[in-house]
Amino acid sequence: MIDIQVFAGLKDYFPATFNMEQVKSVADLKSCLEQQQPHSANLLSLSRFAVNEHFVSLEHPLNNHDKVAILPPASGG
Amino acid sequence: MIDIQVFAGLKDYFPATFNMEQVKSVADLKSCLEQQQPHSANLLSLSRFAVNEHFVSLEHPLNNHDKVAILPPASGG
Amino acid sequence: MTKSPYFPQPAVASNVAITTEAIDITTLFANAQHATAGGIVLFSGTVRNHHAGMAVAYLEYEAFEPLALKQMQLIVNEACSKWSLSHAHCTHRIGKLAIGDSAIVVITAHAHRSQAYEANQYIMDRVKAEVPIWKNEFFTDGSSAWGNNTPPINSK
Amino acid sequence: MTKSPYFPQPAVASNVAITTEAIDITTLFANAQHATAGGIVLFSGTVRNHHAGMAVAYLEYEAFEPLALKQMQLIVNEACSKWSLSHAHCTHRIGKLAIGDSAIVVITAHAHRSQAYEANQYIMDRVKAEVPIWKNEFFTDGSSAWGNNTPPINSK
Repeated sequence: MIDIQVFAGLKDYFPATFNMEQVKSVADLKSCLEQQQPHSANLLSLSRFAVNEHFVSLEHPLNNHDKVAILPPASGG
Repeated sequence: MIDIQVFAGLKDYFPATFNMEQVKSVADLKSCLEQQQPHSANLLSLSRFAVNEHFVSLEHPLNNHDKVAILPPASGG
Repeated sequence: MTKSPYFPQPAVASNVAITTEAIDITTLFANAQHATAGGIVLFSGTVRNHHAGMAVAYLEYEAFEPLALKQMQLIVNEACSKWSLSHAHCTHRIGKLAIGDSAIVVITAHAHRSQAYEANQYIMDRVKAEVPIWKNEFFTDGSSAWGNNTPPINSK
Repeated sequence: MTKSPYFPQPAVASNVAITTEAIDITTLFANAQHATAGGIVLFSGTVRNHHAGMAVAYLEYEAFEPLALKQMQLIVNEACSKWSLSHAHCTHRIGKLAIGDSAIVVITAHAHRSQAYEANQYIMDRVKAEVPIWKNEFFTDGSSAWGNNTPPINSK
């Protein structure tokens, strides 16, 4: 099971935290989410992904108990 | 009589305040001072002149009771 | 770079912070006032009362704190070595902020002022672009919008 | 440019100052924190403990005050209109200053940060070049030198 946390505008489409099974990679997770919420595709494509508090690329494999954070474009400052 | 006030490094050559008679212009004053203290010539040539709290050019005429300030290059900040 | 013993340098870990409290500019400035600094630049980004023509009532910032702190520290460290700064600091405030509150303070100190200005802008530019912190603007008409989002979907 | 009634703008005359007291950065910053400002840049020029390889004990600044204030006001006014700043301020301290003291503080506020940085540097550059204020550095070896002077004559 993978723990997922989304931030900012992504919370318009997904719960702030949820979990998923049977996702093999970040790319896999991303396309699952796009299928669930097609309108989120644009914001997802602009977002960065972190696994266990490190930025990762879409190719990054996901393992059981991984914690994924999906980070829309920053708007701090 | 003209009142003269000098600042910063010019005080190595002249009293902080003094007065002079018979100087007709700022240029006239400058060359009098250079003759009094030849080593001051370089610093005088870098300095600006103010008469009655306004910056003036060398051509500016001097009248009785004028207050002249001689201002070496700024080094504040 | 040598430091005067009278002005001990803060530990590197204190160079960045995320807080829900008001940013204490006086203390942060005093920390930067090392003996070797010739110029200190302090930037404060404050909550504006308008955005894109709409009146802002208040803001809420949220952060993914562990990564935000890591990335802020990385940016500050890179600025420190790029310009040999004598001091650099970045604090971002999160939670609910009112008009006029400081959301972010960046401080840079260098023997020469142009480097202090340049490094300060560098840190600000990178923090805004790279650090996972987001603002949610709440307008006086009751609507709200996440910063940098696709606008049409976002205005609820 | 409209101002929030909650943040009254200081009178123009208070935008520049020359003082023999320690510069109160906290108050100056608070004055700049108008509701319309998005970015506030505060520069502080502090007395360094070294100059041209020599250890500085303390400094003394002197000013031709009436013209210095006039010129500071002119520079600040020109920056305000050039960048449409929501706030600008410059205070220069004179008299005897110790290592680490602020000799000058320049504050600029603008809706957008790049203008606040740019205007701040503009004011600093012009104040250093144009305002009749001079520093006299007293070194730990007992010698002293006026800033910007011809060095050989000046070291007594």
